[in-house]
Amino acid sequence: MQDTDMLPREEAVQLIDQDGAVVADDHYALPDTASLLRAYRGLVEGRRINDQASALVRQGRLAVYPSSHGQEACQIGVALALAETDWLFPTYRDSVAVIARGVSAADALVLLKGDWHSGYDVKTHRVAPQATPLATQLLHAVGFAYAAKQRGEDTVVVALCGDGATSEGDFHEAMNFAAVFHVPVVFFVQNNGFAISVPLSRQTAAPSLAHKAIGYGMPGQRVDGNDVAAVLAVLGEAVERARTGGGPALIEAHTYRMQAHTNADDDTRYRERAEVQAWVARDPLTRLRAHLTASGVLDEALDAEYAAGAETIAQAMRDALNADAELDPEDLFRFVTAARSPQLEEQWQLLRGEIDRTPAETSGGAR
Amino acid sequence: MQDTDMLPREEAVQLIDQDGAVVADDHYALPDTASLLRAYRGLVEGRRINDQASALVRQGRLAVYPSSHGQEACQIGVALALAETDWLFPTYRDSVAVIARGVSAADALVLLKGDWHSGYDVKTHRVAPQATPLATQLLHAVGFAYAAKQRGEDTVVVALCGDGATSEGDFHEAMNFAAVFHVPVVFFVQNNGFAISVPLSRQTAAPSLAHKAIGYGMPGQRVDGNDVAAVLAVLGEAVERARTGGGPALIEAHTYRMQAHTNADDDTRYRERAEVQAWVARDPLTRLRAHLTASGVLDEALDAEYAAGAETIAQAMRDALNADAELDPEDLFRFVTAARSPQLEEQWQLLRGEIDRTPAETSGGAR
Amino acid sequence: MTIAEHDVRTEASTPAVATMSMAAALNLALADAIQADPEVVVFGEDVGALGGVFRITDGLTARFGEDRCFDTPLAESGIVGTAVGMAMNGMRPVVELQFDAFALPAFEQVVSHVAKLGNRTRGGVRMPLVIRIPFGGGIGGVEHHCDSSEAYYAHTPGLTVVSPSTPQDAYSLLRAAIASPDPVIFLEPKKLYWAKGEVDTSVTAEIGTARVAREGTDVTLLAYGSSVPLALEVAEVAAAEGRSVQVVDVRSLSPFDDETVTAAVRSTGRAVVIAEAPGYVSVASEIQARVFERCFEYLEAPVRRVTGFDTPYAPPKLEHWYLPDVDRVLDAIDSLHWEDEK
Amino acid sequence: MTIAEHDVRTEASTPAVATMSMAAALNLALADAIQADPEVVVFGEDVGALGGVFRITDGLTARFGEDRCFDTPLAESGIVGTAVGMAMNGMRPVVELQFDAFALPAFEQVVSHVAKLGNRTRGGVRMPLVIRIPFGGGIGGVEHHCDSSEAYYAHTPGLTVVSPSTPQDAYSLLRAAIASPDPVIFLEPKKLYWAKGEVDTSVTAEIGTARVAREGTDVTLLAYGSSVPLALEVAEVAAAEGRSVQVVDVRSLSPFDDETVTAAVRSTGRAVVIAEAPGYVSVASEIQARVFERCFEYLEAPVRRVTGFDTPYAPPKLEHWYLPDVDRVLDAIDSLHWEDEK
Ligand SMILES: Cc1ncc(C[n+]2csc(CCOP(=O)(O)OP(=O)(O)O)c2C)c(N)n1
Ligand SMILES: Cc1ncc(C[n+]2csc(CCOP(=O)(O)OP(=O)(O)O)c2C)c(N)n1
Ligand SMILES: [Mg+2]
Ligand SMILES: [Mg+2]
Repeated sequence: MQDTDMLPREEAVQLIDQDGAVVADDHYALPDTASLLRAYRGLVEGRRINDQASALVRQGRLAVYPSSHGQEACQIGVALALAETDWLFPTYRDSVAVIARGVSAADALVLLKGDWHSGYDVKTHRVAPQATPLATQLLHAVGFAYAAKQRGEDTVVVALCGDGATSEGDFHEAMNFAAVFHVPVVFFVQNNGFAISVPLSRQTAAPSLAHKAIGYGMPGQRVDGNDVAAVLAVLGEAVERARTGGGPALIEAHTYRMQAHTNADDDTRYRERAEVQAWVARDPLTRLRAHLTASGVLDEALDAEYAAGAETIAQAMRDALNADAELDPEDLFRFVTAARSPQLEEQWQLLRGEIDRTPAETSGGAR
Repeated sequence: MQDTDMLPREEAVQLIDQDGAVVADDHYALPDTASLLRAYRGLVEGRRINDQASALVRQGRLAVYPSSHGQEACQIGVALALAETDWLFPTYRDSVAVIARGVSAADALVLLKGDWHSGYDVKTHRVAPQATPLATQLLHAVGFAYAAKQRGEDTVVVALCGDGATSEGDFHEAMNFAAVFHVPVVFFVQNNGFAISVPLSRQTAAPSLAHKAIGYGMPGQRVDGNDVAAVLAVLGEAVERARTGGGPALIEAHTYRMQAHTNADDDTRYRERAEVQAWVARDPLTRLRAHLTASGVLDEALDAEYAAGAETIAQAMRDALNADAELDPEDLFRFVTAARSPQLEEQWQLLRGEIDRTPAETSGGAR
Repeated sequence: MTIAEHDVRTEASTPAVATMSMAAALNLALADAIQADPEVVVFGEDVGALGGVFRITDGLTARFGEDRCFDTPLAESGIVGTAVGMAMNGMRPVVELQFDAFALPAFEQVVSHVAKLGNRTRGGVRMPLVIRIPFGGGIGGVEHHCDSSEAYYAHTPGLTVVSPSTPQDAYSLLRAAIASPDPVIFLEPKKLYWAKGEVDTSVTAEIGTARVAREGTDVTLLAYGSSVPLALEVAEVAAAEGRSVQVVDVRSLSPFDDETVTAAVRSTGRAVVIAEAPGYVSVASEIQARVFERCFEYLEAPVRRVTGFDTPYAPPKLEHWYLPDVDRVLDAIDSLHWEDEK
Repeated sequence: MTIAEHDVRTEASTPAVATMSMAAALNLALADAIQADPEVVVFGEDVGALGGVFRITDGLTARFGEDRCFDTPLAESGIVGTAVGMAMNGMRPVVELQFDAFALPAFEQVVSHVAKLGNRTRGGVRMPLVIRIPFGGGIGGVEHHCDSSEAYYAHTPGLTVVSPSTPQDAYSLLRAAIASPDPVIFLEPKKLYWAKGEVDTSVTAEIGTARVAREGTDVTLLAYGSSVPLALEVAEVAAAEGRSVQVVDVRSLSPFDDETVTAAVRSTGRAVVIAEAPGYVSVASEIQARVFERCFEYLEAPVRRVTGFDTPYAPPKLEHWYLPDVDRVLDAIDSLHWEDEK
């Protein structure tokens, strides 16, 4: 590889434009119709999951929800680009990707509901717990991939983070370790223009985030993050290269967070409505719907079928989150270490005594 | 600036080759004779300081000395590239640069002698304390430059670090803050091929360390770090650009640490003697001597004069370090905070009582 | 809700008394400090246009400009490390780190430089910087948003560590912290951000002093931050049961006001320390140990502590079992050998 | 001096008894662990060809190959963060961080992930990793090379923290740490690296247990790491003066062996805690507090502590004034109200 081959293109890769028209590309092929249809279905479901979760926040059933509304092409693209035996290292914003990977919505939302810090079995789904401390999970992904490579497994690990997280030291250390040890990791940055309120111009003065790749000795690429076809193509290539011993890569997806950072945020304080409005036209769902409709593979009946499928997921979310989980306070002490220390046992006995003395009607809820 | 203008050259900039011959360059001009002579004198002194300090370690007068033997062109180049009102942020290995900046050798070596953690007045010399925790000082340099810029001063800050330190998260955060806030800082990396025992190939897979610059949106350049003329030219340009509002830059100097990491290190464990030997021919001193002699500006008399000057510095080092400083144990409590807390006063009284009860003959030394 | 909506903003030049939330008091202290000293700069993540995730810096950028209050790239070591450099060059940075857990990436800078640079340079360089951290739990936050990390800072020589429990102390201690020549870790109990109280901007606070928050004769509760209102609530309940409870707001975790605390505990002969953080190797253990040592001859019973458990902070739905509460403190008080009383 | 020169290397399969330095015992434990379990990997800065700056990993790469012992880029958060990922994927990483102060860049990874991942996943993912840190002072090191940071780790729920004071414990505790399903912070007292003792590789150590290092009846010294030999020296001197001093090597800083410690202090009625770290909010204050609380009725005098001062670690030439020494401990013992003795 020539040095400058590691630099990303001047323009983000786009295969379907915002009106649904195919963009010719001399390197990346448009995914086949079956893949696009599968992706479309994923987008429909992802959008529904986002909107349902936001509604559950308003109803007080979720403590908080960082929505990926507008970023669904990244979320679904990532889930579809991975083989079953691959691993995903997501963040708090990547619930849709986590669910698309097979985790039930109820389990994926345990953290945000407040029942526990993570709610799914990471090994069954090959999805690491959603990380809150920014960029820290990128290193875990590298270590995980290192172990897989040592064992001769062909697992690829995709690590997600946002534009803001690229400023953290751990981003740098993860990129560097990945390149030095040549491990099968793809770093997929969803550049949605903001880190809470802070715009990209305050995160970097670089031509693009993907330009960081050459500084580690890995290829960097930019992709239209609202074009799931392009995401699938670019990510797919990087995943395959990693799988066949080609080492890590950095992909920057240009997208936009259509809603506030979380429900607790007020984005009118830091961005113009006109800017948000401008991104409506670039919506990942509508452009793929236009493309598939024009191609004749999607009709109203099929679209309705997908919508119904999404509604089933939404219904399951409502059911799961409207039910109060039975929580056991002893759980506080169960998992701190493999064996409970005498100190922790003593503390549990203290709490247990208190619980025993608490009138039954209040013992399950807040005191 | 075009994006790719931020990439360094394929080959490090060299203006005088290892035999003393001038290398034509279409961008960088050879510094004038007076500057080269001044640099040569600096190299002679720098080499003498390194060797004297190493001798003082063997004599037990210094606890430890990380020598820059072989790296003197970087050390002297940095000191000469700065205006008096500029600031230097050095590491443990940069004692020669610190001394070349005007700090007395005795003061510069207080840390390594073990009398205190730093021995010079940073404000008088505009030299930050030599930093031990790697890459941390790069951020201080950025903050310092930020404050200078805010005040409208034309101070430039040069921050030093090694190849190993570029792997630290703080390197990344410093580069990024510098670029985003467009502050007058030049990062000067002395790539001497090793971080203690770890070779460059274990630090990075990048085409060069200077290739990291574009990922922050600042220019990167590579220079032959054993060619003081090239160091002066490349660093001089970056310093002037920073001074005139052009923002930060990253310069990677290719050099070699001719001795072990410190006297406590055993470099035979991790590198071949042949490799070390190969670098003798690239010595920064001999090539400049050859060049200046050939140009007729340096003769034996002048060389002897410089050697005598260097010997004076060495003598001052011996005098200073052979004298035992009067140390006051109360100093332990004097500078922790501006005002001494009651707790610290209580602890000092405890120690003071012990000292008062210690037989006079042992109270100054080790118990 | 924005602080501007509270309408409490006051010009620094006019000392004033008003009722306001702790958040508003902190905002006012920052504004007054910016106005009083041209070297004061406020920065961090989201402190500009957004006004901070807790709105403590609300309106500062609009009022004083980007030069005085601004957003940085998302990197905590970067924030603290650049603050160190600015302080070396004469500024007085006041940085916000978003939550306790997100201050951890800056830990090396804090321990190896912020705490030590003054000592390293024999006072040649001072570090007049303030690191503000919204701290503690009790707000139903998810993992990493409710930790209490005062022990890490209080253990580190060279750092001053304070935590207010009232709007008045929030204002006065923050002004004192910004004016201090030394680095101050300023811990803001999130749970109390919206609790209101009177603030007199002419009142100054002295770092290093505790405050007797309630007089009492039977037992002394030693607390700080969000545990102070808890202690006061306990005192009310205990009073109804006929026990006179003294409450001391420790306030300054380092340096520590031994004089006030020792006198208080000697006067009652019994003490309970309350803190949210896990108790093991904590500020609570330190207070317990030093009170034991200094009041040994005066104690009717062992000093007890009521703290968070030695577990990671609980998820929101289990938080109420994790945090010290009135009953747990009352139980601790009950255990203080009252049977020996005549 | 290399460990190979000590010629103490033993095949893991053959239990053996030999006299060796603590450094050699640690090296042997690593070699035996690598041999015993294919998932054990050792990495860090300079641990490969160089064998570590203290030569603890001497010869491991040569003997077992780069796959089992290797150098990483120079980035501590990177080292710990990748170790977390490896542990998630079934490996048992044993990482070396070069000095206490250089472990600080990894603090966020340690606190937010290493300590919490097992809890976060309800035990679904365990973190069987060991972080080795050459720790403490007394070796004339310059700034940042002599700190004692056990308080930071011991305060953090989820971490196991141990420190050996003998070659035997160095061997046995390191093997136990590597075998543990939980993350262990393994603190190696630099000052004791070259002190020799007998090592029996068949002896196992149980994390969480203290060890009575010397019997005595008048007063109990509670110590760990390099303070243990100091305590034993004090006991010798005191014995000559007619005082019988018991010494307990706490060894496991978290979890803590209350049973052994409480029984010991109750048996003598007097106690002094010794540690090098600054005393404020420290492991020493924790021990002092819990001994006070648990032995209150048995104490003849307040429990004292002798620790490092609450200042940055001293420069080499002033180190001898900074560190706890025999006289300072004897003074503390003398203050334990002996006048009340009949
Ligand atoms: C180390 C750390 N610092 C701060 C935070 C608080 N925080 C949570 S999300 C966020 C913004 C992240 O922005 P970005 O990486 O762009 O991701 P996005 O939220 O846009 O998906 C911040 C500052 C955190 N979680 N971790
Ligand atoms: C944060 C941190 N980690 C580890 C060390 C220990 N250490 C001191 S020098 C060194 C190697 C540095 O290599 P490099 O940056 O290339 O500088 P050089 O010594 O070659 O000049 C290491 C690992 C340190 N000082 N700081
Ligand atoms: Mg973002
Ligand atoms: Mg180097």
